[in-house]
Amino acid sequence: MKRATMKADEVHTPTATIKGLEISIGKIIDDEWDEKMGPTPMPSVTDLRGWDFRLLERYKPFYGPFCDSCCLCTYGKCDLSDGKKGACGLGIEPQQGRIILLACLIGSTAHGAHARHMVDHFLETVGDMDIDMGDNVQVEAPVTRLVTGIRPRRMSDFLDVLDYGEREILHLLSAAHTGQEGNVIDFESKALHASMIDQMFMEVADIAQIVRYDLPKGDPEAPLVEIGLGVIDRTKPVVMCFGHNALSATSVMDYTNIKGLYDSVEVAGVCCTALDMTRYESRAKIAGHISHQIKYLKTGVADVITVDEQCIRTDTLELAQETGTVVIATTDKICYGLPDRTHEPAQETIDLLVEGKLPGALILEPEMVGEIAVEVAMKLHPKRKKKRFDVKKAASACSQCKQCNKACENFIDIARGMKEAQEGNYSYFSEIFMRCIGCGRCLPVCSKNIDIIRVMTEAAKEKIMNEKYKIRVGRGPIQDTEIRNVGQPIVMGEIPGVIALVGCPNYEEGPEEVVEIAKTFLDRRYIVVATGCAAMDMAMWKNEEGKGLYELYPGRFDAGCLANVGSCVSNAHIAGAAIKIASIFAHRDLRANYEEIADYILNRVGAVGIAWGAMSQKAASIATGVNRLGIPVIVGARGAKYRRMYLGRKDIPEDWIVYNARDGSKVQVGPGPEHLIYASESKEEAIVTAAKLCIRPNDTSKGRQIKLAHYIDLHKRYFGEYPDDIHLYVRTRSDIPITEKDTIDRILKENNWEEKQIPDPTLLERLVRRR
Amino acid sequence: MKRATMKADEVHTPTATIKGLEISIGKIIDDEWDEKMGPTPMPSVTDLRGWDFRLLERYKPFYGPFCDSCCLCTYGKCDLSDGKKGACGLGIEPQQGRIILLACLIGSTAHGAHARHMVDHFLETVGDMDIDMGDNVQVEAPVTRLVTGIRPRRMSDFLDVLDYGEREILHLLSAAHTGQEGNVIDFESKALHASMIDQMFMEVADIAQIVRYDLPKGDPEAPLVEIGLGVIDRTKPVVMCFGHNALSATSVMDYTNIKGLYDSVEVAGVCCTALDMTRYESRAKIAGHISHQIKYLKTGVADVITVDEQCIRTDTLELAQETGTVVIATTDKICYGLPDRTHEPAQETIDLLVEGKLPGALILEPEMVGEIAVEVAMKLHPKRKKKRFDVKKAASACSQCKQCNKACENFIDIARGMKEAQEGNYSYFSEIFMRCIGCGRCLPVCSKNIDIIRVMTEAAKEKIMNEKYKIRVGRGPIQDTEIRNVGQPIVMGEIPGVIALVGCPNYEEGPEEVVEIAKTFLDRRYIVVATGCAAMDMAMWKNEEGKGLYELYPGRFDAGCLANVGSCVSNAHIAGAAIKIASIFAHRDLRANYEEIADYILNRVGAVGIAWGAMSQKAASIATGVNRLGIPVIVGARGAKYRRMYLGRKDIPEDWIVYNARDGSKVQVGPGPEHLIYASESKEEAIVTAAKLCIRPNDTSKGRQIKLAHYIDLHKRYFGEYPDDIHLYVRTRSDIPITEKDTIDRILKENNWEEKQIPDPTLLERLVRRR
Amino acid sequence: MAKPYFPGNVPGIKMAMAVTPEQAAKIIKKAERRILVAGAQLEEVEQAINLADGAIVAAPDTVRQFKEKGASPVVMNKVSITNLLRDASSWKGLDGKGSYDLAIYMGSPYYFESQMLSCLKHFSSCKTIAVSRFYQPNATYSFDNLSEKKWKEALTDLVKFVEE
Amino acid sequence: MAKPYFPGNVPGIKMAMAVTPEQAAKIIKKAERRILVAGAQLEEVEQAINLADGAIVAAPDTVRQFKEKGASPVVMNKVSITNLLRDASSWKGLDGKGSYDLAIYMGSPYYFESQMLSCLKHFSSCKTIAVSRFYQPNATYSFDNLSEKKWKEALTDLVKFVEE
Ligand code: SF4
Ligand code: SF4
Ligand code: SF4
Ligand code: SF4
Ligand code: SF4
Ligand code: SF4
Ligand code: SF4
Ligand code: SF4
Repeated sequence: MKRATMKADEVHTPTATIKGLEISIGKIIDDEWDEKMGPTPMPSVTDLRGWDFRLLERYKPFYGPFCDSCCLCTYGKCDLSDGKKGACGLGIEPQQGRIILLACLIGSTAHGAHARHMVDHFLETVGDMDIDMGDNVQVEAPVTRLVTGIRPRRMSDFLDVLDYGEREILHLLSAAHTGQEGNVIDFESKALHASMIDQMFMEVADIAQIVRYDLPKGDPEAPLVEIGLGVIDRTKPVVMCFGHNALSATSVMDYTNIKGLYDSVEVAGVCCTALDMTRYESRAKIAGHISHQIKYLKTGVADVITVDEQCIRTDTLELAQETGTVVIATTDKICYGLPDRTHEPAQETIDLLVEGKLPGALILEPEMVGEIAVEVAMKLHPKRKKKRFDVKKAASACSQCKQCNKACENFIDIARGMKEAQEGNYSYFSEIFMRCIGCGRCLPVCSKNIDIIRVMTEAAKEKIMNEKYKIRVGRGPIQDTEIRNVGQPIVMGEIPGVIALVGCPNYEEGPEEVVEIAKTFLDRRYIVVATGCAAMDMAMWKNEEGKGLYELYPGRFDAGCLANVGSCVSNAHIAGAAIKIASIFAHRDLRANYEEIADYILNRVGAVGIAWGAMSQKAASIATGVNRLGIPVIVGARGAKYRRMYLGRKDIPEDWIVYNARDGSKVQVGPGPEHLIYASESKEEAIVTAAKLCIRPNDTSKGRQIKLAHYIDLHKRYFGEYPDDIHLYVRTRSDIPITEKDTIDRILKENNWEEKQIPDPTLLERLVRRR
Repeated sequence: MKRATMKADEVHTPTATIKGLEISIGKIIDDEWDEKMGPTPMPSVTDLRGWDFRLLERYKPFYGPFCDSCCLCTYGKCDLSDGKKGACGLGIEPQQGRIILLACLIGSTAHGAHARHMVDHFLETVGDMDIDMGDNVQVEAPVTRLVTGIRPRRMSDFLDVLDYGEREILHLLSAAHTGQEGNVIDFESKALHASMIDQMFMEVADIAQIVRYDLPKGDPEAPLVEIGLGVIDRTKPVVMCFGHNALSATSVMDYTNIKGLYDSVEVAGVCCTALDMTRYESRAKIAGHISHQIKYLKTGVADVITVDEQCIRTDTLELAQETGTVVIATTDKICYGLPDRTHEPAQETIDLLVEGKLPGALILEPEMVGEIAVEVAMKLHPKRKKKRFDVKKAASACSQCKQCNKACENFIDIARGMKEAQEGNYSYFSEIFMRCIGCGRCLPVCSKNIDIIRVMTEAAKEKIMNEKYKIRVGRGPIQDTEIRNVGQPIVMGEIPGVIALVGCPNYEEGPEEVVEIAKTFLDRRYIVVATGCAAMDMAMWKNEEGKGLYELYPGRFDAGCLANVGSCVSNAHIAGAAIKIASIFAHRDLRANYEEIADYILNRVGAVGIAWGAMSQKAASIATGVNRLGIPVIVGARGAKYRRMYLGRKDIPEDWIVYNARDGSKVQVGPGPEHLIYASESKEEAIVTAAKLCIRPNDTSKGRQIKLAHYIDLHKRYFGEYPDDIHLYVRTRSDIPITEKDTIDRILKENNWEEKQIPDPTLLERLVRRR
Repeated sequence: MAKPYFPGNVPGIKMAMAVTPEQAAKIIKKAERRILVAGAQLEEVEQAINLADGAIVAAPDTVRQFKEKGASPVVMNKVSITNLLRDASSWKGLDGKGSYDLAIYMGSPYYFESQMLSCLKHFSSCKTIAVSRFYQPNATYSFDNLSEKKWKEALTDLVKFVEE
Repeated sequence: MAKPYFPGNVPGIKMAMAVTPEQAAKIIKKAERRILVAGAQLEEVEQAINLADGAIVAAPDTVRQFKEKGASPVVMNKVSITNLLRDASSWKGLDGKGSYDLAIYMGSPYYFESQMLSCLKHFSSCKTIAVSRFYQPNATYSFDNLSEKKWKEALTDLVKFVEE
């Protein structure tokens, strides 16, 4: 409330020396929204602390530090091992909280800066626009409404939202200074706050681009487009756009389109920029995600690469120079030391780049990028000498020292591949190709200085050529009507759960695990949603008839459907869907009512996120953001390197007590969901656990039966056994899946099971209706 | 410019459900300021990149990494040793730039959050106020004017300034995400930007509190107040305020004052909160800085400690509990897991604290803190049992294992002290007491679990009791009139330099080195200014007549004077003074004209910062901020742990070429200033180098003579020799100090010296008046 | 001194003591109550059973194999058991009879196990010994990095010494 | 293995080889062009002179002592000389005759010297040897942590071996 009242005295105005400026005060957004303001509009760092403490009392942070030291100030390095404290008094546990806070802040600001860049740019270049997400999406910005209490109707309404977010970031980052917060739970509460802000930032970013570029507005039948390492026709000039902010990529597509060049120039994207490009223009191609950047760079496929922001190899310029690819940097996030040519004539820049007088340029005006990128590609393409790369010869230098193997965290047997390649046998390299995450760590350790990635990629060339799949274009938000249809079955448990496959590709086994996870749940009629790199990897499979998941399963938000929501920032729509279930289906007040909605989701909405290869700080804040909202997340084994999980203790019954909102009594509801975020050692464990994490205290008996049936069935299928915690999830006999009745009866008896009440569950005492 | 135009379409309004709200659009800040808008109002991350690149071409970053790894994402830990790159492509050098960026951002946000907290709070509680810094300060916010182009007239004008700063922080922090910036100089440019924003944040914070609390407005005769470890009368109830944001401390002082309790309650501060307290109320006492926190905590001197923010031992609550001191946390930065009692009745909270039912409380409403803190102290004081601590007995447990000695980075021979203490001899502990930085690292390693700090402090008690000195209250900004008086002699070089002693106390030798540095320059009629911990330590000395520096030297901004500007945020006034020299004395356009002013300062204003014990991220951003403005900084040996310096190469003549603004010719001007930031191994080196760093290309011959004379004299005094680079600083024969003529003639001959031109120096080609 | 298998994985200050099978056996036998924690990738089920002193926690993925060989492990993923072990002071063990003073870790992805061991290193009184193929710096004791063949032998030796 | 004197000061991956005076002497004698870099706290001026092969850089604080003992060092603070050495490929040395392949560091505050050595470790081809009392992990080679007495002896031995 503090924030809201504050704004009353404040009118922002231009610093009015700008020539010819007309000060036209557009509209005063008075309150057309009839929903009453909830308790926490634009919550401060401490406003939701109570909720966080309640969550973290149950889901205690678990830390596996990466480092025994702290190196953040010149009192350090401090030795934090064996319980020692740093010179500022900080112990290793709060230090982990501090590291997590920093990670979540970095993640949050990545999306926030993206959102800010877009909104500012759109307002500047096209002026204000109505936020119209189509007839099927009336609740157009659920996260923003929930967090800020603002219902954005115009693009400019986002300015207040962003200002608020930026203010919170300021406060939060300052808490990481030496000699600030000292309590680990308070650090985590701040991380949760940073990550909630991230959800809001993502929503603003995605809505802004949807509105500006008329991207699909929750279209379940968004078109299918090409994806894969084989989609690029190398005989044509190639422009590739790397990154996560499609502003400059749209200019590449516009130029290509306007000049009628789509037949003669290949325009492809890598990472989320690629996903967003296809939302704009289905002739754009998705060439893959972060794992493949180095492979494209090493083989020099692109004539021009544009880089915008986030998750782009930081040595892109250096690698591009190896093959004469030109690099155009397009935002302040990535400048690579390149000369700023924004204010120079485009033609001059084009000439300098084509003539090789500059290896690249910084062009900060997105609208300029298209012409320069496409023209340079067309002029450069015929000039670039494509030296044939002799794989066998390169491989023949290998001395089988196996230094490379030791560097590879994916345990790829590079030495074996080299040996086979020496004999012209490329099957191993082809086979493991998709398992290579492109980290490049094998390169510097090679005792023979072999360009391993190049060898591997050229060896796998034939396979790569065939790597062509279909992905459904990111649809954007979930429609209100879809929510109305599935709200009841989700909350009652009849749709067993919503599985969101999101995040980066930092895993050992390549796309196949993600595909299997998705398919398992699709076939069991869970709702599956996807974003980002996960949405891409999920496409990288075909059945015998040559059909992929996106072709086999409809794009709706419904049981047995696979909805590609879009890029990283589209993740907000997944949180948004959960919020809309509470709001549209259950008619809970949405506006500035964070705690109640999160409580609702935690206790009722069986949604689970799986970020199987989560790598980035963004993934950390995305996961932590949905955690605050009551949605559990599973990360892969490598996710343990985030250093923190939120773990429940199913062996402590008191940890699972809720209020019964009907009468205020305290009821033990069993460990559902068991954890808020945890790293799973194996794909099998992740699948089984995801099914379990869909269990929520509010499940009807019918719903619980279904959920338990899946859980038990999956457990048996993967592990050949019944799980050992069934008794914890059976509240009354009617919860027991009929097909398993006898066994479960036995299990219940063995465990001295007693019947429990099914309450109207809440963690918030104030929601109790009467005592 | 982009930012400025943007604002035109943007009108912020309340989310208008607030009851009874009157929308009164106060004033549209149209342009009453007749100075024309400069080229870079509210510069974006890239707008000043050209300037940064120019600076860093000459002053190349030098890195001494603290760690061979990067641990910032789950691709890691990455091994960056031996030139290897991380999985994202980042090498160790840009990684250092990234770490520096993070440090500067953390520092900058600490001040930004402080400023935002104050401005929001003041607007909310007292409404808008005129920014009136008194008749002698017409250019009231030079940094803000310079950076944003805004001339703030009312407190609410700061809202735009803060919004801008927060936006930049957002963009900058996002650049630290995995796969963003890849170039080390671009990372540094971003760090410089973050740190420029910090200067602005500090200025806002300090002006806000000056205006709100009517603190001294540039008063050279601000009162002298008590400082020292002996100032507290332990027989009375004691409230100590730790931190850097005096909001809640003012409420403690107000309550004490209103209730007429100043005779019966001790109100003292530690760190910058203490400095700011005395600016508000000269009956408040300064108990010392961060080094002494643990000593106060261990001996339980305070009945109540309030903590606000920054540089406060993070284990304060834990340590306070050892002695039954109550802790009141007062901001979102530091919550210590304490229950939020902001919305509970004060009396109830007081009772709970006095009865020991709570070890502390979180009170987020500053106005509530005074009553609770003072009442609890008064009630608790008689109840607290002061167990006599038997020093001899405690020390007698010591086995002389010397583990403690190995932990002490200040090489204090604790074991020796223990041995002597066993015999009742406390002289060693008393002697080294001020050298102990209170890091507490000796504590956990003691094989006999001796409470070393307690022993040391109790042993030094007698000495401590006498530690009472005088410090001049922080005066705030430099007056325009003072600038008018000293502008010419500074720019011409006749006042040999401005030495700013700032920052933290992370040094080996205690206050005496800072005292010596200050005194050396004062006696040579440099202008000496001070802030923060350095301003405090400078007070901790007396001459034979019992007079300290603040008593011996006047508080003006003038030759041979010592101006205590104030707390950390008051540092902005030092940068502000340099800016005002360019603006008021030299009539350079100030408004949004960053590059030109920085160029002016770099080439003309012989100011040098010395942060002898710089420890914090704030110190990093403060130093980096003045670096962008062309002011060099010297840190102590421990400052090498910041990992980065900006070093000039005096052996490369081409690095020292400037444009002559008169005709556009390029002139070699010699290495002045030689470095932008560097760590000095010894106090002697620092003194001599500071004198040298005052040399600027624009010095008149008379000025150069004076500066050289000091440099040579100090070099001889400390090192017994002539410096070996005199010939580089003699441009024409008239630069030669007359007293040294013969020797220098010889030196010049030996070095084949040739006469050089004295240009009107600038690094900015566009400032060349004609060709 | 032993180096982490992935060179980046240096925790800094406190690193496991690298032990031979003989030394490892002594450490294991000296423990008052030990627990064997087997991960999802475990193949050496028999050796695991032989190293254990009854208390075995197996990842669900491998339970079948344990049972086939006559053991009856508690089924739990490694995160959960590590979470219990970090609470060494209050958790009463699989049998409710008290805490463990040594946990034998094996059978998980290297980097994953490293984080689990780091948790216990910092937050538990329970010591750990890692007997997988690669040196785990975050354990209290660990085998050094070994070739596949050498490691198999080491494991066999270890079992032999423990059973002696 | 040697441990940094301040336990926090573990750089992680690449740590100096701890050497005895004899080994140190071999390394020093094997160098093609060595430079001795003496810090502001140096007391062992004579040994420093004897370790050097002509090329001495002394912090201004100690130049007098060097001259008194007949040496003529170049006067430079440690930051500046380190800054030149990191540019090993292009800086032509004190005498303009070429770069150095070994720098002997001594006589500075521990943490300060550590950062200087770290710079060269990462950014220079010039190897470093630290012969102060405490183990410097960021050097290429370093004495181990020694007592005052042992260190004095080590330094004497080192000079002897170098002169042999
Ligand atoms: S922030 Fe604290 S723990 Fe970290 S280096 Fe500084 S004093 Fe040590
Ligand atoms: S680039 Fe691929 S093969 Fe090389 S280390 Fe990384 S994952 Fe392994
Ligand atoms: S490191 Fe190089 S030479 Fe050694 S096995 Fe690998 S590819 Fe072959
Ligand atoms: S999913 Fe992860 S790796 Fe992929 S683009 Fe998003 S943050 Fe980057
Ligand atoms: S926290 Fe990271 S950067 Fe710091 S010392 Fe540890 S591994 Fe190195
Ligand atoms: S940010 Fe880059 S260098 Fe750092 S851990 Fe991640 S991949 Fe490695
Ligand atoms: S607290 Fe004082 S004596 Fe103890 S280690 Fe720190 S500086 Fe040394
Ligand atoms: S560590 Fe403790 S016992 Fe050992 S010398 Fe120091 S004070 Fe004495």
